[in-house]
Amino acid sequence: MSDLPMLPVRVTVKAVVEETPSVRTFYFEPGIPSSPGQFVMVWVPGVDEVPMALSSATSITVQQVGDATTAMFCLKPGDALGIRGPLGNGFTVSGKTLAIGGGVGAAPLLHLAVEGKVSTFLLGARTADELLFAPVINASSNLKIATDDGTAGHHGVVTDLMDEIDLEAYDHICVCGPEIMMLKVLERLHAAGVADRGQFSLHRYMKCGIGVCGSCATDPHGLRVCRDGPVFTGADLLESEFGRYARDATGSKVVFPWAKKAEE
Amino acid sequence: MSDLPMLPVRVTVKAVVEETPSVRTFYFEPGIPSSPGQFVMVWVPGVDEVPMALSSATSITVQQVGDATTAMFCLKPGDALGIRGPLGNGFTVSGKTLAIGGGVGAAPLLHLAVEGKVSTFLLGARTADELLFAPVINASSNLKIATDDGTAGHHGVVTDLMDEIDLEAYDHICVCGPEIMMLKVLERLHAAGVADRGQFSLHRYMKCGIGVCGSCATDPHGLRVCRDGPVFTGADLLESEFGRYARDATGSKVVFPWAKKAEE
Amino acid sequence: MISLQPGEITVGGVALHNHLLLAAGVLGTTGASLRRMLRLGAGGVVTKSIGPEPNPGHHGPCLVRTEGGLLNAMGLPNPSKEFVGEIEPLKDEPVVVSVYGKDPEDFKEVAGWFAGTGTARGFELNVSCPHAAGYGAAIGTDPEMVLECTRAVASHGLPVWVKLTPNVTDITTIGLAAEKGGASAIVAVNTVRGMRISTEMRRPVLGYRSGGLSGKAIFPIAVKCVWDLYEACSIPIVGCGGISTADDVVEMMMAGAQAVEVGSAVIDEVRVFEQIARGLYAADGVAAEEIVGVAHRV
Amino acid sequence: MISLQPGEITVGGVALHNHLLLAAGVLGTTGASLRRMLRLGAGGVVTKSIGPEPNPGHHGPCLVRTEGGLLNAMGLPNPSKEFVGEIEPLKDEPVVVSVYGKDPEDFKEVAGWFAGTGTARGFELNVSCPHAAGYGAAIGTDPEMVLECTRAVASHGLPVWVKLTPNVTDITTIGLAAEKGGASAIVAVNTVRGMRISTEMRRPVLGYRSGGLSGKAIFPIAVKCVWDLYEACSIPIVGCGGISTADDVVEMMMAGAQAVEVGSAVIDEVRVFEQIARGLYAADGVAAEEIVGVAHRV
Ligand SMILES: Cc1cc2nc3c(=O)[nH]c(=O)nc-3n(C[C@H](O)[C@H](O)[C@H](O)COP(=O)(O)OP(=O)(O)OC[C@H]3O[C@@H](n4cnc5c(N)ncnc54)[C@H](O)[C@@H]3O)c2cc1C
Ligand SMILES: Cc1cc2nc3c(=O)[nH]c(=O)nc-3n(C[C@H](O)[C@H](O)[C@H](O)COP(=O)(O)OP(=O)(O)OC[C@H]3O[C@@H](n4cnc5c(N)ncnc54)[C@H](O)[C@@H]3O)c2cc1C
Ligand SMILES: Cc1cc2nc3c(=O)[nH]c(=O)nc-3n(C[C@H](O)[C@H](O)[C@H](O)COP(=O)(O)O)c2cc1C
Ligand SMILES: Cc1cc2nc3c(=O)[nH]c(=O)nc-3n(C[C@H](O)[C@H](O)[C@H](O)COP(=O)(O)O)c2cc1C
Ligand code: FES
Ligand code: FES
Repeated sequence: MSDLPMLPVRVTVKAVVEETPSVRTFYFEPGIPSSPGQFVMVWVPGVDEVPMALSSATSITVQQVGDATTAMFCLKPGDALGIRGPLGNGFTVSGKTLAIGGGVGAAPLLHLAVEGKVSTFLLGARTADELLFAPVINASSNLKIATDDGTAGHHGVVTDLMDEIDLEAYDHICVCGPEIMMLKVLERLHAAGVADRGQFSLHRYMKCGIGVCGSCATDPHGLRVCRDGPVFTGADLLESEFGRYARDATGSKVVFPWAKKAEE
Repeated sequence: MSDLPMLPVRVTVKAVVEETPSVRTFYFEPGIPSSPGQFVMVWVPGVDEVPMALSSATSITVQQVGDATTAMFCLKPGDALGIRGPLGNGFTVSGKTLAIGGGVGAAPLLHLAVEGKVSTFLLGARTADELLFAPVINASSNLKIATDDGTAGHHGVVTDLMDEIDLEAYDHICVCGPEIMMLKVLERLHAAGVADRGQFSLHRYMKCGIGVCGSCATDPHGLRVCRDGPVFTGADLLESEFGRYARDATGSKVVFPWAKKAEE
Repeated sequence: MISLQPGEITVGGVALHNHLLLAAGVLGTTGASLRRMLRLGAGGVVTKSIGPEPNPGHHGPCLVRTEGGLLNAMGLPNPSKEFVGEIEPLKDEPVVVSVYGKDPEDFKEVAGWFAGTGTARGFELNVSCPHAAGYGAAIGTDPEMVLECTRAVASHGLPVWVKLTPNVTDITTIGLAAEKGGASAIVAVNTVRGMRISTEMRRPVLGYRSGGLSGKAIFPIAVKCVWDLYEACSIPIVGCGGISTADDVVEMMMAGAQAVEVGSAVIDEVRVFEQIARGLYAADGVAAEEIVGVAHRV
Repeated sequence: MISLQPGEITVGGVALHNHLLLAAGVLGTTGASLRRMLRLGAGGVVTKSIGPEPNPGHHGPCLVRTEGGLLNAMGLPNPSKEFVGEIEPLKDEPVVVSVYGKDPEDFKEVAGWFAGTGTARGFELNVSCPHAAGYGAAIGTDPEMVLECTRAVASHGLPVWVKLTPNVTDITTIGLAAEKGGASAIVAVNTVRGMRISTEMRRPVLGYRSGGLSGKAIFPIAVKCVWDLYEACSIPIVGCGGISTADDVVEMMMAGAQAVEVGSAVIDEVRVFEQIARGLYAADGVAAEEIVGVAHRV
């Protein structure tokens, strides 16, 4: 455990970049030596501590959804955050890698792409304005875009882009995005018989971030997203709770809307 | 502090050797990797814990003087003791070394001699029966003996033997024995201008043995015999409490009988 | 090193696969997590403490590592009654349900959900959590309250373990109250009151400000509590606090514990139960009775 | 890291060279040892606790290292009245004399020896040692007794610091009693009750069986006690327990301490005061007032 963080370390916000109307990247110092896919617990003093992927060793990219993220949106350069990390296992890649990102899920994949480890990157968003990091990703990998409304790239969802891809040609397929999107990707990988090449970065409710409290335990094997993940292989996720339900802060199951019928 | 011992380690008595009517050597296992002059705190369960020099890595040589040592004298092979150690600094020698030992003070010097580090060994006792380790010492160094009653070697005290010795010829002069004897040795070294070559192993009341409680602190510099010693150079001891008084378990000064007049 | 005989045992009325239970609140929020710990060698598991209403717990940070320990203020997050379904698949396993509440009625009600469905082999009363105003230690420092809560839950007819806080002047008064209330065992101890401040942020690091210290740092404190309770009480004691090795288990037993709970040590290794068991059990080991409390008899 | 202004200060009526005192009972049994610690950078020293009669203390083992801490049951060895002569040569130094006894009369008598000779700048009342039957914590768990002992010693007209035990249900009740009795400061905390058993020997490892835990392991416990006392009391607080770095000092101050005592950390390095001071003080540092209790004001 000696490599697990102790008290949060104070970092100073150096720059805030408005990526889209609801997503901002916060650059901070000092950086957190880490590998792509690892995350940190971000302490917003007086508010809460929440998990965030590192979009680089010196940044997190945040979508505003509630209390803590709204408080972060008030941060200016010079303000402080507490960081515990790096945490979790990150992506393990070698050879040829396909990345598939949707929404703010592009953050950990950006980290991977910037390190030159992504051959092809499928990036999705609702609309052109919400596409994250497209220019930067384009500089280091073969970028393909999809938007729901067709304002950029393919008109449709990011999984559509997989039609043009020879999945067999990739050693690793790294995926992060809304759970419904990741579920669709997993279904395609499974159908193509390459679920084991998929590396999916999961979001689950986290409290301790270091594998003790059990908040992030998943069914049916009790694997902890914070410590045994957040990256799991597609094979691990088949026949798991993935795509069906998650848990809230109380530990109660929250069934995803699209899965409601099946669970009843 | 990571090299300081934690809880006592249990050792098993393997053999008990009656060296003299009032001194026994207890051989135990496992041994305590150590250098000559280091000591251990010996826990006699239900009685007390007392400091003892290691007469070898696997033995202590004990004079019966009170509760704990009397309890030790009841120990048989197979019995257990608790050991915290090795503790303290031990002797630091190189080149040519003279050892001067009196009574049970021969114990740490034996450890040194057996390692082949003593050229000349002056050994004293009250009477021939109480000479410790003479055959063993004789095998590894040039042994000279003195007894108060003349039953062996020179008839007189061990310091008399120093008359025949060219102190200047020795790089180190290691001394252990009754404080009165060590005081006489120090006076001679001082007179000869070689007090700094003297290494004296002191006995003082010890409780913690690891430099925290202060029981063994000496005047006037507050040096701790357990941690800064037990071996001090003759130069360190000049103008100290050495040879004048020590302290008991309460921390009260106990003036040595021979020093009583001077202290009043 | 002393070894123990392997095999099933019964402690405080609960049958267990071995002497090592998972402590409450550690990897115990879901049925699957509890099952994982059983598969990884726990002889029994204590669930996250369940209360009368669903509770999201305190704001973060909820848990930080400190020198030789963990400091947490989770704030008793739990899904309340929904948890019954969570552990239904574990009906055949040694599951002790940890319960909390603000008064004897709360305790009785919550325990009743489980007693009624056969999902609990016994209950552990959390009257000792140091970071939940009005709950936990707020109750566990009052002998009369402890007695009443114990009695209320005991009325369900299942074994009741009462888990004590070390944050009292004299833990034996609380242990005796539990005994008088009909407890089958005492669990000692819950976390020790503690706090850390981030000097960089100039504020307490936990969202709740103060919390409870666990892990190796508190092991000597827990041993002393077990020792004192063994001297004062006659019901079995389950030792808890800072245990991470087979030798720690033996030490707790010599202080008077018949079994132990292990929590924070999962941070080093989720397979801690297997690890401990490997060092603790041997076919030619002694019966636990031979060492329980033995340090009192010298 | 925050730095403090160097220089003389006054805390609880006692003038000190800096914010770092040597804690009672650690390298404090002789005048020479106390002087050494002052020379090595202590801003003030607290003596070994002195009682009404010479006391050899408990049988050994008296002190063992444990995970992140020390466990001791010295048993208050001290030479009693003879100690006056011991510290006479330190008359010009910031020496606080620690005193213990079984009742207010004992406390008053012992303090009187020092008050009469000008050898004490102030007194620290040890009503908190956990391993001395009838003394220490036996008194410090009773608010009325603490009040009376404080009042008795305060009658000598010198500052009185009262050192508290963390081994109570609510430390603020004892802090308030000290304040009411006329204390100039509260020292928090003494050691935490603890025990270790040698599994090899099948018996408690300390001669006295149980003892007090100190060192890094108890730092979060001490911070919490200081925090609670700062909320409840108005007299200055001196923090003690597990402090070993400049950052620990700042943390204690943010919890509410105006100065600190350092004990067990001498085991790592007898020059610990110099080490801490090197990290703590800077010419452009802030005044301590700017950080004392600051973590309460967020
Ligand atoms: C490993 C991991 C990596 C993540 N990376 C990113 C990222 O790079 N960018 C990003 O914008 N978001 C990321 N998230 C999601 C992010 O943690 C939540 O959006 C954030 O916690 C919301 O906090 P809030 O207080 O603003 O929302 P709240 O008002 O508290 O709740 C809104 C929703 O956010 C989620 N949430 C709240 N608290 C937590 C928590 N402690 N743990 C997990 N989810 C929580 C829940 O689904 C909740 O319903 C990540 C989550 C995980 C587990
Ligand atoms: C570094 C060191 C090395 C020593 N090496 C040896 C050795 O090799 N062989 C040997 O026989 N003796 C040695 N001694 C002395 C030995 O520690 C005492 O003889 C022993 O402690 C006596 O214990 P007791 O209970 O039998 O005596 P007690 O009845 O307790 O007292 C008798 C006398 O023994 C001394 N003594 C008692 N307890 C202690 C204590 N905790 N620390 C120091 N002195 C104490 C005191 O002078 C006391 O007056 C050494 C002492 C020190 C400090
Ligand atoms: C993250 C965490 C959550 C805990 N939750 C509970 C709880 O819900 N109920 C309870 O009785 N004890 C709870 N505890 C206390 C533990 O069960 C245990 O008593 C304590 O941690 C000491 O044991 P350990 O040192 O082995 O962890 C919790 C401890 C931790 C670290
Ligand atoms: C060996 C030892 C002896 C002690 N003796 C005393 C004492 O005589 N009086 C007292 O008030 N506290 C005594 N204490 C407690 C310390 O003064 C201090 O309160 C405690 O050790 C916590 O601080 P630390 O962690 O910095 O050591 C002693 C502690 C130790 C380790
Ligand atoms: S968040 Fe606590 S175990 Fe994962
Ligand atoms: S015996 Fe404790 S300091 Fe030497």
